[in-house]
Amino acid sequence: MATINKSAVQEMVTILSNKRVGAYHQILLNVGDIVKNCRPGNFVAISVGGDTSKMILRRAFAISRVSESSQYGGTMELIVAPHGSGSKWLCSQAEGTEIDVVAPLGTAFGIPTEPISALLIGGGYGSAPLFGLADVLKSRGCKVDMLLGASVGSKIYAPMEGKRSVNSLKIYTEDGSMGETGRVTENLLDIVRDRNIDVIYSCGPMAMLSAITALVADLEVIHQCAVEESMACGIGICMTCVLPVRNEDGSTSMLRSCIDGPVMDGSTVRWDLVGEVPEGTA
Amino acid sequence: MATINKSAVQEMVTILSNKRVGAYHQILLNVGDIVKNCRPGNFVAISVGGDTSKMILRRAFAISRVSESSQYGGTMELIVAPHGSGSKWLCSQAEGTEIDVVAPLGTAFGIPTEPISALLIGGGYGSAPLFGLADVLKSRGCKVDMLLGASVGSKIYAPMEGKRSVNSLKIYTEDGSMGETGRVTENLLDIVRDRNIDVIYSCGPMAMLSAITALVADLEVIHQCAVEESMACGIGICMTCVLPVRNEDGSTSMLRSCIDGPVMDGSTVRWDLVGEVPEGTA
Amino acid sequence: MTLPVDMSTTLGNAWFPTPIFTASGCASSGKELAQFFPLNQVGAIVTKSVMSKPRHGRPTPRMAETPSGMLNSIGLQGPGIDAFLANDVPWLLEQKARVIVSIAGETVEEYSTLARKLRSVSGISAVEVNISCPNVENRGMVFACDPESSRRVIDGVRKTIGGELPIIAKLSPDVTDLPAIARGVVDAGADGLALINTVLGMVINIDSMKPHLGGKTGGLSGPAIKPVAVRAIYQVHAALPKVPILGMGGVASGRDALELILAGASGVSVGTASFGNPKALIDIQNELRDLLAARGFATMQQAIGYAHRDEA
Amino acid sequence: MTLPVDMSTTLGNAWFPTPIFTASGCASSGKELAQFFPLNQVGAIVTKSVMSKPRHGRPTPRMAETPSGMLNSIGLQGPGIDAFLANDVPWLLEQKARVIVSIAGETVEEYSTLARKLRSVSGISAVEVNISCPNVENRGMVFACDPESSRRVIDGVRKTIGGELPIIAKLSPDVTDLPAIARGVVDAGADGLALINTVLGMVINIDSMKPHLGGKTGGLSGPAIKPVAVRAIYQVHAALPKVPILGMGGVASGRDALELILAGASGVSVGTASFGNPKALIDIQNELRDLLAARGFATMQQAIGYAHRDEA
Ligand SMILES: Cc1cc2nc3c(=O)[nH]c(=O)nc-3n(C[C@H](O)[C@H](O)[C@H](O)COP(=O)(O)OP(=O)(O)OC[C@H]3O[C@@H](n4cnc5c(N)ncnc54)[C@H](O)[C@@H]3O)c2cc1C
Ligand SMILES: Cc1cc2nc3c(=O)[nH]c(=O)nc-3n(C[C@H](O)[C@H](O)[C@H](O)COP(=O)(O)OP(=O)(O)OC[C@H]3O[C@@H](n4cnc5c(N)ncnc54)[C@H](O)[C@@H]3O)c2cc1C
Ligand SMILES: Cc1cc2nc3c(=O)[nH]c(=O)nc-3n(C[C@H](O)[C@H](O)[C@H](O)COP(=O)(O)O)c2cc1C
Ligand SMILES: Cc1cc2nc3c(=O)[nH]c(=O)nc-3n(C[C@H](O)[C@H](O)[C@H](O)COP(=O)(O)O)c2cc1C
Ligand code: FES
Ligand code: FES
Repeated sequence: MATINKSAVQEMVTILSNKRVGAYHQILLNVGDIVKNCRPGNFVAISVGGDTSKMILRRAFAISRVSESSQYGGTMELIVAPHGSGSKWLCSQAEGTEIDVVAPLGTAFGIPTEPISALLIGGGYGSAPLFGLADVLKSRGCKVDMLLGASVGSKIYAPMEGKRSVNSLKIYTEDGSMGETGRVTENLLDIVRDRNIDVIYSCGPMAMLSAITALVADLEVIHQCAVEESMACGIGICMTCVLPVRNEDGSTSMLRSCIDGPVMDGSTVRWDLVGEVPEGTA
Repeated sequence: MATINKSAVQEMVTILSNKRVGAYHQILLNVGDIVKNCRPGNFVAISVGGDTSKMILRRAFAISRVSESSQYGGTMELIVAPHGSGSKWLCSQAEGTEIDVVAPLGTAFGIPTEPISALLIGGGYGSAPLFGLADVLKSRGCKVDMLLGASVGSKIYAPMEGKRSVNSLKIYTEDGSMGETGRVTENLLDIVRDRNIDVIYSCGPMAMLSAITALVADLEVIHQCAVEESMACGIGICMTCVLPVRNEDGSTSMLRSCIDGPVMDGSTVRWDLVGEVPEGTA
Repeated sequence: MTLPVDMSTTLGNAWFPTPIFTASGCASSGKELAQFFPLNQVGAIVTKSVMSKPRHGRPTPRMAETPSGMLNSIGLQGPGIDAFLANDVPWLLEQKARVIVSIAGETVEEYSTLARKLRSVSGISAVEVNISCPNVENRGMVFACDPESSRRVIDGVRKTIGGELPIIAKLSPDVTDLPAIARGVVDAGADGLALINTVLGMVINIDSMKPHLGGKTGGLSGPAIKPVAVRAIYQVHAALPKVPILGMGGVASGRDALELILAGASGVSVGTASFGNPKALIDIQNELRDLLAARGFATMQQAIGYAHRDEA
Repeated sequence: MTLPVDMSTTLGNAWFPTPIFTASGCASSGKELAQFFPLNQVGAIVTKSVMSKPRHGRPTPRMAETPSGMLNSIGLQGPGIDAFLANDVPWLLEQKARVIVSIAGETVEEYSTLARKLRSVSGISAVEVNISCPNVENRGMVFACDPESSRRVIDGVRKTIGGELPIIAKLSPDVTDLPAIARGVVDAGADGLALINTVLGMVINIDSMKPHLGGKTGGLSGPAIKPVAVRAIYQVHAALPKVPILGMGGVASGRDALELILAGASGVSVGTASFGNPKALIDIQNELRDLLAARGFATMQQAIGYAHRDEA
């Protein structure tokens, strides 16, 4: 019956491990059959604070990668930044704790049917879903280059095994503590041209996504970005997470980034109107 | 400077052990020097639910017993019934967890200077502070008899080592699953007369305290009871925990059971007016 | 095992198999929840308030979490009544869900226009009139905050819609005298009352040091406001014992639903709780049934307003 | 290390070294908290509202915990103004605490009587007039819910007390138009406003299936109502930018206090938070100082109403 949230389920799942990795926590969950429906770009929504919590809303996290072959059945990995009280609570949960998840949610990165050249750009924990995506692209014969950026080196998430799935990896930090000094957008145009990039996949802060969109506006390249808006429900029922998106007829709609996103076509997002309301009627 | 809550402090203390005992949890806390000021009858107020809790008020628990000689420095024992979400949370906390306590609070049982005959009456977890009290009375040469009652046997708290400090112990349960069938008030008058009881110390449900007061109203016996009213603050600042108490001049005052109690002289409490408001002005 | 409880309820002449409904604006138009439970298993789907024209709503951020609650400032984003009636209502009826359509307007006239369009739609169970909207003809004062405006809206809807469809007037708690507003809309023809809409609130972002929401103020919902909802329902049920109330505000468990019913609610809408638990309605409904059974109620309706039983 | 911040504030002609005060009814008359911190280290002790006669208050149960909040129904139990002035005020002044005396009455006349008694007391910093009390001369309607009654109370107090002592009128949020009530009491002579008193609520005990509180309804306080407090303060500061506001409602951290200050509060009362944490005032004060320093404020007063800086 359902046409939206089609394969989403709500389940209690167990934390298999919780490790600090730089500024983040790498959290591995035993999610069983849920993995079957997870695609790179999808996210999970997690209840935080336990039974007596004053936090009534779920927190959204990108699915970093899933695996069906592990000894535990299906596992799912999250990369969580301890930001406010909810994510800090999650980061402090021990192995063996049961947590309440709804997954998978949202749109996924489009996977090309031909072996294209892809550039994956991640900002901060935004790199999390890109390694799983790289695996899939690689398996389809794509060329996969990756740019990662963050303010400081500890906020670059680039696991060893992940690096294996990419042809090249370039790291930027604003303070120069890792890789080159600067931002991922620094030499973006050159890279896109030199490497004949067909598709850019990006995930990270909204300002980064917007900057990438602006830089490549005049190129032929496709830009699929995973946006991040405050979400109250994650399943399309509250209308809090909307973004202004240009329709084919030139008008603008406020689309829900939880069900029409998080992965969107960057060129259709009206970045200039984020936080404002389009003129005229919807 | 302080004249009220005189030796109370707020501190983070560690749970040394947490064991199920019948229907209750016996929780041992490492409280350091706090024990020096704890007297039988005092209580502690504990924050529940952790940092992200929707429960904003502390929960009150009688201090069951304290010990200065243990390997950990001062320890304090609580007997906690998993009742609602706060007490259940406390009962589910593991060894090693730090909890936030304010202690000691409230009045203590009056300790006679002469070796009198005392009858200690406990209902349910109300027996908790009576064993510590029995120790003290014993050390002053008093004769200590004890009556414990509860609805069912699993709600009788009567630890082995505790039994050693009493001359006699009689148990009543309403369903007859332990000891005699009935209530602690069953043969109370006979016991008081036969054993020449000078002072009754009681702790348990308000209905029990009220029934005891009524039964002994015409006797010479003193009745010190530890009352239990809903408390928002436990330190005398909110006025939620009041009980109608008869003043010497015959008028009635609404006294705070957290600072003028929990131990009160049963004969001064106007049990008939609990839950009502006295006529006339205060 | 618990005894079977007859969970059915009525609001005006509309019958529902259970008293647990979605809350307007907290279930969109139903499709999104259908993955989590069959929509026909709950009392009714109350759809997001719809206006006569499509609408973008307010700028983001549109939400802020608060202790045991949240603020929202959606600004009634929606497709407009025509698209809504063409797409959403038929789909819901196909699912055999019972449908309560919530309407909102900026003028008394707009409400009447909306009512006229609903009049010809068959299959819907009731109309909820959300009058917690700024009245553009009266300095933006919320209709529900002014007895006269409230009354005029309901009067217009009643006259336009005819006598068939039950009209439920949804009131705001942000008023000095709620029973007076309630009495006014009942006199004007409301068959029932929906209590309560959100409580006006604000969060200031201490980093930007400005109001956090794009719309500055927002509506507070969730468990934080449950005591306000219970009070409002109790007060209004005491004043108007014969008028059915659809209660809402912070219901997140069967215990909460029971509280509202004992206070006087004939039905209970579940809003914010669905954000934290997509199956909240089903869980609440099951827990409520057990609680009623444990208390010896053979029918849910016996529990409505039961907390008033010893009143003078 | 953070830079020193000048934390001082004023309400009318009264000066306070810090903006963190107790809230009336949440610190009794101070003695009980003195074990936890020296009372002179906070801005002021606002004492429990006192009436002209001793009073028993309402029956128990007087409280119910709610999600992130609590209801209370104390009913202004207290010793009466004479005993209070004889025993409590001198003790507080001995501690070098700054004292704001809160008064409450059942008639306009009772407020004036109380003001007359205060007039002769030296050493107190201000009087807070709690007008969230039922007016026995007007069908028990709460003074603060009626513009005319509110105004008359403050007018009476102003005339009786003379021009010296700052008068802070404490308002209820349970009204349709808070700025209008605020304007009325300021016109009548209030030097400042205290916002907000508790929000009217109810809890039904699902075991007894009756209202849980002895007084049936109670006042909702604690973090649950903070968004309502911020909104109220923001609204009133926007309407009356020159009138100092003593803000309160759910403040439990320095961040919360900062939110109220940014919204427009010149001082912040901490109520319910002290029940959970007897040292709450000190913790909040320290955290607030650090937050102000981190944001580059040299004085707390620069932050007052800062969230309004881009308003038209
Ligand atoms: C689709 C999506 C994918 C995400 N993926 C990741 C990820 O892989 N790793 C990661 O560390 N974080 C991710 N985030 C951000 C993460 O959701 C927030 O950091 C988290 O919600 C903050 O909650 P908090 O309680 O710690 O912070 P608080 O600031 O206390 O949260 C208060 C409220 O604001 C919301 N909120 C605050 N910050 C954000 C934010 N940046 N985005 C959305 N909502 C926010 C919270 O959900 C909560 O409702 C993602 C967000 C979205 C929408
Ligand atoms: C002086 C004193 C000593 C006590 N000693 C013990 C003890 O040794 N062992 C023990 O198991 N319990 C004891 N209690 C009772 C204990 O405080 C309550 O069981 C506990 O507060 C319930 O909290 P909850 O969150 O589990 O229940 P909930 O019902 O969810 O609590 C909701 C609110 O009501 C209050 N409340 C509920 N029941 C009681 C109650 N019986 N007494 C006071 N407040 C209540 C809570 O504090 C809380 O604020 C004592 C109470 C008092 C006042
Ligand atoms: C995000 C959101 C959107 C809402 N939109 C509407 C709406 O369109 N129309 C309406 O009448 N009420 C709306 N409400 C109010 C709810 O229907 C409900 O009255 C209120 O949230 C209290 O219930 P709750 O605490 O269960 O959410 C909305 C509430 C929320 C949280
Ligand atoms: C138990 C209790 C008693 C109160 N008594 C009074 C009072 O006597 N006078 C008054 O003006 N406000 C009284 N209040 C209201 C508080 O002063 C304050 O306005 C309100 O609780 C909101 O602040 P908070 O959330 O920090 O508690 C009382 C509040 C509580 C919780
Ligand atoms: S988060 Fe609720 S609609 Fe997207
Ligand atoms: S519990 Fe607050 S005064 Fe006793």
